[in-house]
Amino acid sequence: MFDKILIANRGEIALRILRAAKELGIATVAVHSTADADAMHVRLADESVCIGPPSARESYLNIPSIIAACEITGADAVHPGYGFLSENARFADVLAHHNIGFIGPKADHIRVMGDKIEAKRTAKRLGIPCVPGSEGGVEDADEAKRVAAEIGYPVLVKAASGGGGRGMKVARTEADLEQAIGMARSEAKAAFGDDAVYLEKYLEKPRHIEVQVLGDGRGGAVHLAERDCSLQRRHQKVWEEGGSPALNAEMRAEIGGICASAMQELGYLGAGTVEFLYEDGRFYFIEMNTRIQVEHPVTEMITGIDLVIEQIRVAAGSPLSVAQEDIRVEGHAIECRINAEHPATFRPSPGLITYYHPPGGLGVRVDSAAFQGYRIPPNYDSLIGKLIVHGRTRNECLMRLRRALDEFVVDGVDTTLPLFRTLVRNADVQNGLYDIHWLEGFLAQGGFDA
Amino acid sequence: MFDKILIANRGEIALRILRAAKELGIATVAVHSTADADAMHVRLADESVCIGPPSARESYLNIPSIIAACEITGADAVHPGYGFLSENARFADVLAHHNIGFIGPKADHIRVMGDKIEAKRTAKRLGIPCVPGSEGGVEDADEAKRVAAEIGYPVLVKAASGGGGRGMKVARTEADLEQAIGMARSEAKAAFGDDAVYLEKYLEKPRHIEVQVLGDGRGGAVHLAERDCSLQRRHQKVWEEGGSPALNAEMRAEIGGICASAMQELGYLGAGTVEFLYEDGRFYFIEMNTRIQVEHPVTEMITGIDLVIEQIRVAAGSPLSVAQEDIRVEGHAIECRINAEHPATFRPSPGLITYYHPPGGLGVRVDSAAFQGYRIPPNYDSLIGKLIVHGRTRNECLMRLRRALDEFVVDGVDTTLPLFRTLVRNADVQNGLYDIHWLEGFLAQGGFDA
Amino acid sequence: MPKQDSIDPELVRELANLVTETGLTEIEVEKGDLRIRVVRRLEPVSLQVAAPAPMAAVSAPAAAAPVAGPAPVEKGKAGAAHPGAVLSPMVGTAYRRPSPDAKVFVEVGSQVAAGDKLLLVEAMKTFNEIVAPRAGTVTAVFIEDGQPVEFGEALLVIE
Amino acid sequence: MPKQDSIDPELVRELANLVTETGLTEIEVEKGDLRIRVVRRLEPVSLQVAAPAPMAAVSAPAAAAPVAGPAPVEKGKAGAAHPGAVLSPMVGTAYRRPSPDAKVFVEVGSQVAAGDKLLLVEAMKTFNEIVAPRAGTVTAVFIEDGQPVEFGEALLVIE
Repeated sequence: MFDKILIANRGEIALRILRAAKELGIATVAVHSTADADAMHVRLADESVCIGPPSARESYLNIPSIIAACEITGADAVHPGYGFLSENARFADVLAHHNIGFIGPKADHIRVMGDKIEAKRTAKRLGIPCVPGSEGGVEDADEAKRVAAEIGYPVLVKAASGGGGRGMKVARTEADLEQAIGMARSEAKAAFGDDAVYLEKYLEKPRHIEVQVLGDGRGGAVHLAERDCSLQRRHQKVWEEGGSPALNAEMRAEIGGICASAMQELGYLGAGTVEFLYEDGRFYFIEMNTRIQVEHPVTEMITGIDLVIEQIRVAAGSPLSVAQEDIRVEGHAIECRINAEHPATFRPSPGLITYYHPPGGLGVRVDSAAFQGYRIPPNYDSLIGKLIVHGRTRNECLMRLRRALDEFVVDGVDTTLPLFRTLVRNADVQNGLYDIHWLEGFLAQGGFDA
Repeated sequence: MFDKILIANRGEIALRILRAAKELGIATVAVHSTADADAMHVRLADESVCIGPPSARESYLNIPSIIAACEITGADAVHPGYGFLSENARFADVLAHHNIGFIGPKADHIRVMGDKIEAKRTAKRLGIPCVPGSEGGVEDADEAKRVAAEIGYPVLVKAASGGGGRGMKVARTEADLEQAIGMARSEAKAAFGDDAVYLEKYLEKPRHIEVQVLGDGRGGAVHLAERDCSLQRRHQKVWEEGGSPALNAEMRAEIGGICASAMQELGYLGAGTVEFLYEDGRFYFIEMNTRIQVEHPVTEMITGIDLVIEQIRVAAGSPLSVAQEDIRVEGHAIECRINAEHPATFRPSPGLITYYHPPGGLGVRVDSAAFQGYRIPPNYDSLIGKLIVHGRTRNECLMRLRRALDEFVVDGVDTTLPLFRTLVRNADVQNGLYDIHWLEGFLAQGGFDA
Repeated sequence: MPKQDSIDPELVRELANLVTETGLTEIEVEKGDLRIRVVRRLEPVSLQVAAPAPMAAVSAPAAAAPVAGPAPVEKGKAGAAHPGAVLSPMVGTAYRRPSPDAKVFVEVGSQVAAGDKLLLVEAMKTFNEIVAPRAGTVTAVFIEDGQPVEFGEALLVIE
Repeated sequence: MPKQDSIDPELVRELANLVTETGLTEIEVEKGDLRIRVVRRLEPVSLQVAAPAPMAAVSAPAAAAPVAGPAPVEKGKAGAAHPGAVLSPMVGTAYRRPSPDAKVFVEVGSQVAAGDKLLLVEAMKTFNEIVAPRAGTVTAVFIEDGQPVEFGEALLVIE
């Protein structure tokens, strides 16, 4: 096992990693920018090293500084958290070169999953369901019709060289198809100088469902059920829960089993998340995140398994502490991301927290690096904490979440707490009837007025 | 179900009850003395009523005031918490007379269990193991020897009219017995004018183990395993855990089953605790508490069952939400009672909390009515909160407790936190090797020096 | 249309908004013979921030609370601060008349002698007489007939 | 359309930004008959309460921390407060001599010209020269040979 872990991150995840290390009896080194000198994880760490100015590029993303901090403290492993260097394969290589452990996957797997095309190819090879499409470009309307009939309408015509939504058209019926191809081609030609297009199944109201996996790097791997992260705003997850209100135990076991087998075949090491769009009972691979995720506590609450401790264990060469048959989903959990943002305009609200009182009691967990007197720096993202609530049933969980949200006090800065107090009382949310567009629609219709 | 519950208590248990009511969608009324006008549960309750001056006798123990508060608020049930009126059978009667629900057992069962002799007689009748003894007085040395041989040495010779330790002698062997009886008789004669003595099995190093039960009042009852509360100081529990380090699953099921059957036979209603001394694999009934207990969260953490919600359900005539076969002990939990007391002298330390920051993260629960800026009144007990930690194993739980204790900050008043930081690092505590005398011995030997 | 010697509340409001927006604590403007200074002191010490603002209101059922509104304690306390206030010795329902069709015991302006009945507080079907602790004139009555009162709540003032 | 007695909010905002940028607490400007004063008091106290006293020390393994003791940041900051302090531009190990048996680059009393070598900071096996930003006399040296330094830590003082 490692003797001393350097935490190459900040905020709540740095504190989360510190807690896991302490529970394993491993010493901790906090590295921080000058803006984070007073942060909670810096206060609680056994040692701390200032590695640069507020700019993340010159501190949390500065590989030489982090390596130097390892050298002067004698840390024998680095946990990168999420964001920053967590999915930087070169960082993993540099650490390996310096004989410092990387608490994350093998560098090759980071590379594969970091490349959208390569990731999809790998997923397919491993038997993970992907969005069906034309594979390559479609030459003419006849070929397009044949492919579209195969994958089923609606279909999306996409520019091969495309991006940013340009050269993208939806065809809902065969009658629409020819025109859609024509328009996509012209747009693509104009935008990218290349009129090649291909077809993909179009999902109208998908949910975002992701499967948590853990691998030991030697062919052992398990899944820990799914999280439903459909409540998003501008592709940022806002509310995550597990299990998904859309799945039953059989579906959970099936998609979980597929992901676990894929990870076994891959020889995946550490924690990872296989992300899917889900519609009409079918899963479509989007991407795989090769790191711990913000919403990992949802899974911890329903399985009782500490994912960060498992990450550290397997990175040190120990086996996973659980086999698939030991993993049981108990009850339901919901996470709310508490951001220092105006709850209606989402304008960031850095500044001094003048009063802070988190909720307590049965089934309530708060993962936050905030405290009274903490000044949220304007330099980083606005996540100041996560409220995670567990109940024996989804309904118990929702009622508990409601009372916990009502107890939570953060004064001095705007937070998204009022938005969650509205969401937990919304009938669609209560019934689990939402897709990835629901929250933006709700907000656009003035569903929340702060 | 009830529409509005009046919480006839204060401090952390009042907040605990409020949380349960909110999660059931039931409105809450906080009653409080003038000293508690700023308390957390008063702030969070839907309504509050000041019922008297700081003196508990004139407020929290004042039955007419509490009834009047029910009348003016329209509360249809009262939860008494623990202490105060919780085991006052007359209070239960008065509430019944006013057609107000009492969230607690039937008045008769409170009465029976409130009378030591009656309680023991009832326990025996219900098949609960009691301390073996001579039943009545022993006439002469021969009878004493016969009885002692039956129950096994050491035996305790006790004055029939005794109390306060007078007229009490231990006989470790038959050779000691005659002299012990003689001395006990003389002391008893001198102290109480009655030289009648009886014999009881003497326990040298017992543990305090208690079984949590729940009954529906109609013959349905379950047990929720045990808690080990052996770490005590002056008969005050300090550290409670479940399951007991001394029991295995079989022993747990056996003593639990005995208690559940007894409660079924009794037709017990609500939450209760059957308390035992435990030595050399045998249980000896001490008493039964007919209320929720301070340490109930230990049981909630290992079973996932909200005991206060169950209390409310059955008091309203609903069935228990769980059957015995649904109740599974998962992992291990420990509770530390955080008192506003000097950790070495135990001198109470009321006053202003100038900084308060509870720990968070996986498996950590804080039940506390404290907050920054709260002034602990000098009028009541010194319990300001409970830290309850859960882990998959006792070792994981201990490591987690250690890091949680290190995160907990309460400034402005003395607390017992430093004592717990020492206890969690003590080898005997880590090994579970303690009895009801351990903590006092540890303190007497200067094991903790604040 | 500001008169020569009037002040413009809008201007003060604008400065107040600017104080908030800019996070300043003070703005002073002088132009000609006009001088305006707006100040907002920050909480001097964190301790007074001590009162968390629980969000119970959000979840509170709409049912009107029979006790006196959102801040019964404050109300009672405020009245209680008056040196001549007569406080309720118990929680219960206060009545100003001996029976529904009788006259009130006292009203504002009544002269009372020590021991005169002022009102009744009913608790557990028992009517408790509240009598004047001293002679004087009733200068304020805080409660209405049949109103619930808390312990220590100010009922009326005798001066 | 500013009225006679209106004020320009933009001007106030600009002054507020200047207060922030310059770290001042008060700016007063006067021009003709216009006078504007903006003030921002810092939070007077709450920050001092702000520091929870984590008990990490209790659990910290006895292993001596290779970085400089219990409060490296404070130390660096304290030294950094000196106007002539030369700060470490990176985290690493500081060396006062080019090789183990060589003389130190500078010591207290040394006269240096701008560009003179002061020390080396090694990170990832690379030695980075720290040179004098200006001419002067070395009046203090805060670090020892081979000592780990943080970003922004004061290395020495040139006056």
